[in-house]
Amino acid sequence: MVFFAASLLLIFIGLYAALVKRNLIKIIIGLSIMDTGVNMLIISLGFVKGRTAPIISLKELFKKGTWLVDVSKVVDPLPQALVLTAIVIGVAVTAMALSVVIRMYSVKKSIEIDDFKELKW
Amino acid sequence: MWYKILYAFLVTVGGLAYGLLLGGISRKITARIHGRRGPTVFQNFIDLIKLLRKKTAISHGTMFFLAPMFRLLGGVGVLLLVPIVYGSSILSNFSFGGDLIVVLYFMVFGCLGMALGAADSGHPHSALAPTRGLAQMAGYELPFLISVIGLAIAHKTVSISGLVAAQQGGIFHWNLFQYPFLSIAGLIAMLGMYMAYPFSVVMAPQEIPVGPPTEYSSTFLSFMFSGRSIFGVGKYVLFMDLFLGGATNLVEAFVKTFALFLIIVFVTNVFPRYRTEQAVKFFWTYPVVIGLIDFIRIFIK
Amino acid sequence: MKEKDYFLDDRPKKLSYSEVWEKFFNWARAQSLWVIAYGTGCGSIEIPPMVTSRFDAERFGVSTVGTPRQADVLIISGYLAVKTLKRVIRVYEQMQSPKYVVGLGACTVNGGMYYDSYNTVNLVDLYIPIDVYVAGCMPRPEAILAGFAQLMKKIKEGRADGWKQYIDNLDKYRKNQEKIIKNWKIPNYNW
Amino acid sequence: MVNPVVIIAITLIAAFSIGIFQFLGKKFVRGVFWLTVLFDFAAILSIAYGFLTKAIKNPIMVKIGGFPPPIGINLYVDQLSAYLGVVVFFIGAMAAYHWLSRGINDPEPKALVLLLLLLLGSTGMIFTQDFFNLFVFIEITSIASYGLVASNLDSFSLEASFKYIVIGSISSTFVLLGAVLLYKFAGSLNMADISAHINSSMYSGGMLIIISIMFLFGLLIELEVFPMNGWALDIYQGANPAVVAILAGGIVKGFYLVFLRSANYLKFPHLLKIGIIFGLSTYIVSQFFAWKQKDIRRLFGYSSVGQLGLLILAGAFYLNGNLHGFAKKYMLFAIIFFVLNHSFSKSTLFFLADLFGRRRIEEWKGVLSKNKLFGFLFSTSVLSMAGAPPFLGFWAKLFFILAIPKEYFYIVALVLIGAIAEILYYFNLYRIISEKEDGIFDYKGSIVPSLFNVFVLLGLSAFGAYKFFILTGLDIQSGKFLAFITISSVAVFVLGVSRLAQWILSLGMIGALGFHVIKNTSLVPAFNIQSFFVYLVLAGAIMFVFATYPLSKKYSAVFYPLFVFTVFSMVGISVSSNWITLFIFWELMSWSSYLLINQGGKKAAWIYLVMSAIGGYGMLAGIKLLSTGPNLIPSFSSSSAFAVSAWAGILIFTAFLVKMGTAPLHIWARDAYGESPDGFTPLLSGVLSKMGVFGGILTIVYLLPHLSHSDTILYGLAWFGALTALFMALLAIFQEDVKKVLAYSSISQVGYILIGLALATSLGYSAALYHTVNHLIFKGLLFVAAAGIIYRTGTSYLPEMGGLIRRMPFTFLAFLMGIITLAGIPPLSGFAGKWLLYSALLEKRWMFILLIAMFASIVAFMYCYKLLHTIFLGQLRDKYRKTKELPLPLVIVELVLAGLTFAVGIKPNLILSFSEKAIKSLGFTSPGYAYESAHRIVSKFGYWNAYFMGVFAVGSFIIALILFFFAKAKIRKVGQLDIGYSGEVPDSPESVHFGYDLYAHMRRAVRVFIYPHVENTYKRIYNSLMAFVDYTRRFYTGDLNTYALWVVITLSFIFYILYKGVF
Repeated sequence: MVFFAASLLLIFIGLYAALVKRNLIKIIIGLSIMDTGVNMLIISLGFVKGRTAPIISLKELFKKGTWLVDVSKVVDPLPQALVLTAIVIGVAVTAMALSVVIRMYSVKKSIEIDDFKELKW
Repeated sequence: MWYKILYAFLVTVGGLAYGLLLGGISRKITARIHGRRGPTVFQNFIDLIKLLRKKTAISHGTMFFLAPMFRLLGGVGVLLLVPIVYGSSILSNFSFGGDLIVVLYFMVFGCLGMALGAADSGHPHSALAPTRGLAQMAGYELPFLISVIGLAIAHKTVSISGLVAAQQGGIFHWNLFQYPFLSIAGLIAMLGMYMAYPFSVVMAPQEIPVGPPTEYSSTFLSFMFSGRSIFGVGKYVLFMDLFLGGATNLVEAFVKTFALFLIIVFVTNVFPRYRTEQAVKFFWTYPVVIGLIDFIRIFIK
Repeated sequence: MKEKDYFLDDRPKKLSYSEVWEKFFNWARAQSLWVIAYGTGCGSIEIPPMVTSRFDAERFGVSTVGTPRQADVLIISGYLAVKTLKRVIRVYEQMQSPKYVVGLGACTVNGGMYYDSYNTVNLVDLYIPIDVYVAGCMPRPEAILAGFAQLMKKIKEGRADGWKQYIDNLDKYRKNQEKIIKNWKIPNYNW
Repeated sequence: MVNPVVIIAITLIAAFSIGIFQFLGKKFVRGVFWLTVLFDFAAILSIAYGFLTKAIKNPIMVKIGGFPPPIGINLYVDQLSAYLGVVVFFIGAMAAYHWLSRGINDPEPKALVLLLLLLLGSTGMIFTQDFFNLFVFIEITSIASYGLVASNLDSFSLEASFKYIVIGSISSTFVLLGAVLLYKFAGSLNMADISAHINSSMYSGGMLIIISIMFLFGLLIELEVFPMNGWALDIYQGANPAVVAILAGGIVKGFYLVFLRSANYLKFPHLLKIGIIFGLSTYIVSQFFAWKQKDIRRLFGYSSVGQLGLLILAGAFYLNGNLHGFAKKYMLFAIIFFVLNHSFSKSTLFFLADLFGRRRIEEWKGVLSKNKLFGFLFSTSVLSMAGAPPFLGFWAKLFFILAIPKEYFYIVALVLIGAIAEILYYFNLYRIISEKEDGIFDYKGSIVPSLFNVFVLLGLSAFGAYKFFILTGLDIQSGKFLAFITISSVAVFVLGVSRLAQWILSLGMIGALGFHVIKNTSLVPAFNIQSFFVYLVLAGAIMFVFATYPLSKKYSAVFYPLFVFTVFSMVGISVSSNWITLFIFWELMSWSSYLLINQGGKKAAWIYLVMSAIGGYGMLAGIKLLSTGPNLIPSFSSSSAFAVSAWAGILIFTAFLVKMGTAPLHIWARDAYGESPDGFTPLLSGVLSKMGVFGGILTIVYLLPHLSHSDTILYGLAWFGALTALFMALLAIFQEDVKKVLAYSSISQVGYILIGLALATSLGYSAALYHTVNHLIFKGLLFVAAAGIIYRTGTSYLPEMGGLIRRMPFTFLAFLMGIITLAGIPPLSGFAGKWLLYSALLEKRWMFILLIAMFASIVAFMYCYKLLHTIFLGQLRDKYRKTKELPLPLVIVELVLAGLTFAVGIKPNLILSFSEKAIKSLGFTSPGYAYESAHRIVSKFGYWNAYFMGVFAVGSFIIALILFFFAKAKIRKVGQLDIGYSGEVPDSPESVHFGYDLYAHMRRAVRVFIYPHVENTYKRIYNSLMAFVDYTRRFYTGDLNTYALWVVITLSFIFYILYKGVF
């Protein structure tokens, strides 16, 4: 529940940044925070208290002598797989956004939203 | 059929003579009102003869040439399409040809002809006069139509003979007394229709020489002159049939048309002249309101 | 159509002199004289009294019209300037035959008090044929009426033939007119 | 068939190989790119072809890695997604070709990589069966589009891109949230699997609602719905049009499919409400905001957004609108056609916008006339976008309107209002573009992609028409006739190498159809009201087309094809057997005549079009009201089966009133008549306005008796007719343009016809039908003569003319007879119509209407005289001294028509015998009048003998002429300036010509009546709407924060609707 609330909080912080901040970089940071919030939410969804990560370690193999993991001992692995993808995508978006901002800066020498309101009405 | 044509010819000639005579009488009365002796009552005959026998004439073009004929034709047509004496097969003329609506539209025929001829003369003044005439026509036709439609609906016919038949049986069956307001509207419209003062701006001898026929002379003018006279008689007969109960014999017809004629003469001689738009506004207000009283009465009935 | 044919450029045809019913028609013509309301000089002030209530010319069939096309009588009402002569010629020629001219006042006879003016036509008869002169300066309406009576008499007798003279001797009249009218190339005939 | 996953794999590999091996040079890069695109296209086409030929019966399910559906990720390709894939790749390929031909200013390989990724992403998005996978593909698509949008690297595109990134991220965040919450909730990510486990009762719990809110919200952002679409409009305006073409034409459609899919699988609650609220508001708002748009790309953007709104609406109805049977099928086809239409036409428009390069609309002035091919492509796309028949957009809209249940009539109304708004701005643009301007027109790049697009669009339009006629089960005759119309006008265009050839072809075609109609009784079984109008149209058309040849030199090559098109669609109207067919041909007529008028006055044509659209869509709405229950296509006679509200009748009648030019819907008429090509105006006045009469008769006979208040409606119509007759006559007398006088006269005369119709008695119909034919004769005559006079004198300004009787005696004679007929003076044919009408009015005791009608005809004398005087009489000007009589074809037509008026005037039977039959086919036993003797016609009130009147007039005319010839010897014909002008010699004809403002005195009397109240009211409404729109469109501030704010507000709104479940 804490994770849930925290991630929601992060998402709203991110939204708040997009709503209020006038600086392009700050908006991007807001988006990243939102991403992080979502990622955290995904992880928390798969988390079950008292269980271990669904990772096959060599130590375990040697100890138990088998590849198979006790399913009842690990958390849901799928969200973790999903979050990896989501993180990658988030990075890609951030990279894209930042590169756009760099170009914008080179065009107008500014990264304030007020200077980018030509397209309207 | 052929005797009809013969009688039609006689009626035309008679109508012309009567029209010219009425014109002369009108001039005489006007003169007397002015305190003059005035011309003889036959002055118009003399004028007509003189015009017919002028030795030269000019023409401006085809329409100019044809217009007097249209004018004459329109006058004769109107006279022949209205029954003069009720019940007489001879003096009902060609009224089998059409009803009141036909007559109303045929009345425009001559005016249109004259207007076109006038316009063809190339004289700016004679082109101006028809525009005034048509505007004034739009003025007086409204009260006139009110009374015509009112009568038609009231008597359930647009046949002129039918309208006359509906008025038989004593003086109080006349529309003049049955529908006094319609009749007043119609008679005011009649003043406009005769272009008598105060609605004489069309001819306006003072500002625009003599109205449409400015360029007309000699024979042409005599045609127009006689056309106008016949047309006038035709209209008197029409109004007589509409409002004064028609006529059962020729004498009655003469008396009644002469009475209508006197109305016009006496109004004409005591009024100055309206401008076109004043005339139009006048026609669209007083006679219309008066006529609508009876019109609505008939509408509700 | 020609480039410019604003005006008919013909001479009028000579008119026949006699008709079978001529006498009767002459009577009608005499009884119905339509005067063009065109004043050339100061004499025109005498015409309104003549046609209105006091003297009532209409009782003789004399009435006024506004257009030369319908008029029978042209009144030269007093002195005639050269400038006015042009108009008079045009108006006169536009009138339809038979047509008559009444000269009013001394000026039409011999120039009257303007006889030595540089610009007054002294003898109008040289330029258009005058049927009746009414002398005086100015003639009173009674005199004008008398003149009209004279004109009627002439017409009835068939002697008022100025219009015939004019057409027959148009060349003569033109020559006279051209002598004094400088700035107008007078057309063959003003139709 | 290719495994769909191969498409994705190959594209991915190609994209990476381009990225890595770009040092191998431009040729390699382009080669790889084109090979990939072509391979993908071919592959997906083969799948689609399989579906089309039914070789593949079931949807394709691809298991990846061999895992069965609920566990593994898999692709799912059904018919729709395959077709959409074809569209996406086609548009993608076209856009790429276009872009490459224009030159990419960004490093080319990067752009191509992004393009491939974009196509890959959207294909995946369409094909995937897994919610998380969906998110991934959405993100791939989005990131590729971020890059592509920015690819111009100027401030516009970068700004658009950044806005897109921020809003897009929010959107995908919510999609992701939805996906993972769904996983938590359902324990699965497979769409089909989840769908199988969900039923609507589960929504009573909170979780599923939140999930659907997430999905809905995320997808609605991508679908550019109203309060959250500022970024999209900025992209349309700012980004490279090639990119925009793909986005608008392909990618957004992918999102739309995803939206439909998720809605279907997740069974979104209250989808219909959401669809109506967002779809409708998006549609309406964007159509109106586009009005004030000065930037052509943003204008197209608004249009795209509007179309998406319509799609969302349609989708919501399809999934959740309780449609059954045919309605569901119609809606599906509406969606398909909307998608196809928008993809092909909008991408073409963006290509063309890019080719020409100018942004501001004013700079587009005259483009159409400068480059014919460009103009053709542009016109076709615009027409299809605006829903003009027979293009695809029309069929889509028709299917859509037919499919919507009648309870949602307000949606029909609002959508149609939006459609009118759309026509308003699209054709305002078209007006500017079709303005005549000389000069050379240059564009950079290749026009081939647009050409391809338009060809596909035309093919699809044919397909759409075919599908429409097959599906709706309309009589197949009409469908065939539609094809015939199209083919014949195209034939006139293609075969007509010169104007002469076109003229002969058009004459031949109209003649052939006429011959066919007369010979072949299957088209028109017994002589009835329909055949009456078929003959009317064909007879009028053949005369007027005959008269056009001398005028045609200055007309463009589309004049005759459009002429033929208009004529044939009018024939189509006349033979149509149900309301929908009538509507289709009606629209065909309106649009083709619009294009014809647009050859002349552009502004006039625009007003005409807007008024026509109001009428036409009003008719459609009325038809919709008629079509209750299972009966989606109301036929004429079936409308009696149920009681309908009076509005149906009124709405349907609006269309006819517009065409008749009845006040207060007349505002188009003056300028449209006045400024349309002179050769077309006779048809417009003589025949086209009569289609309104035809429709009016149908409505009054078949529909009105079943409506409530039908008597009131009829009496109201009569008043409208009477007031139109009067006030248009009053307005006519103050016009100074020959065609405008005739225009007002024309609608005034049609006002009489309307009175006749409104009487709804047999005598009234007699009057109306007689006057219909008669008006064709004399107004055709007058307009033909006017056309010839304008052709000879070069002006239509009345004060410039005068004295032409000396140069054009035959025309004068014909014109005079036309005018006498118009004025209704016996003995010519005009009087009969007046007499019949007045008798009918007397019979019905409609005294006031009779009074106004008669009075209007008196007023008409004024302009009759004005026309005759100012054109023919008075002084002939110097410049017309060498003018000749009109060209022979015009004179022939004139004299034939003049002869007709005379013949009909003496023997009205020539028309009445036809109208009697037509009236009997309407169910009346008698025409309302009787023949007392051979020539004497008697009504209840009066009588009239046309033959006698004719003989009387002619006879006395001859007598008078004979009399006159005795006096001829002494008459001299004098010159034109030989006038008694106070002894003065006039110096020029102009100085003594009275031609300007003939009725100045009358104006002083009627000033208050002729003040353009109605026109000003329209103007005021239009201007205040414009001002309102101009103010409210500031809603799109251009500020990213505001956009984000609206996104959040909408989120709360959706949350509110879905969570409360009530609205």
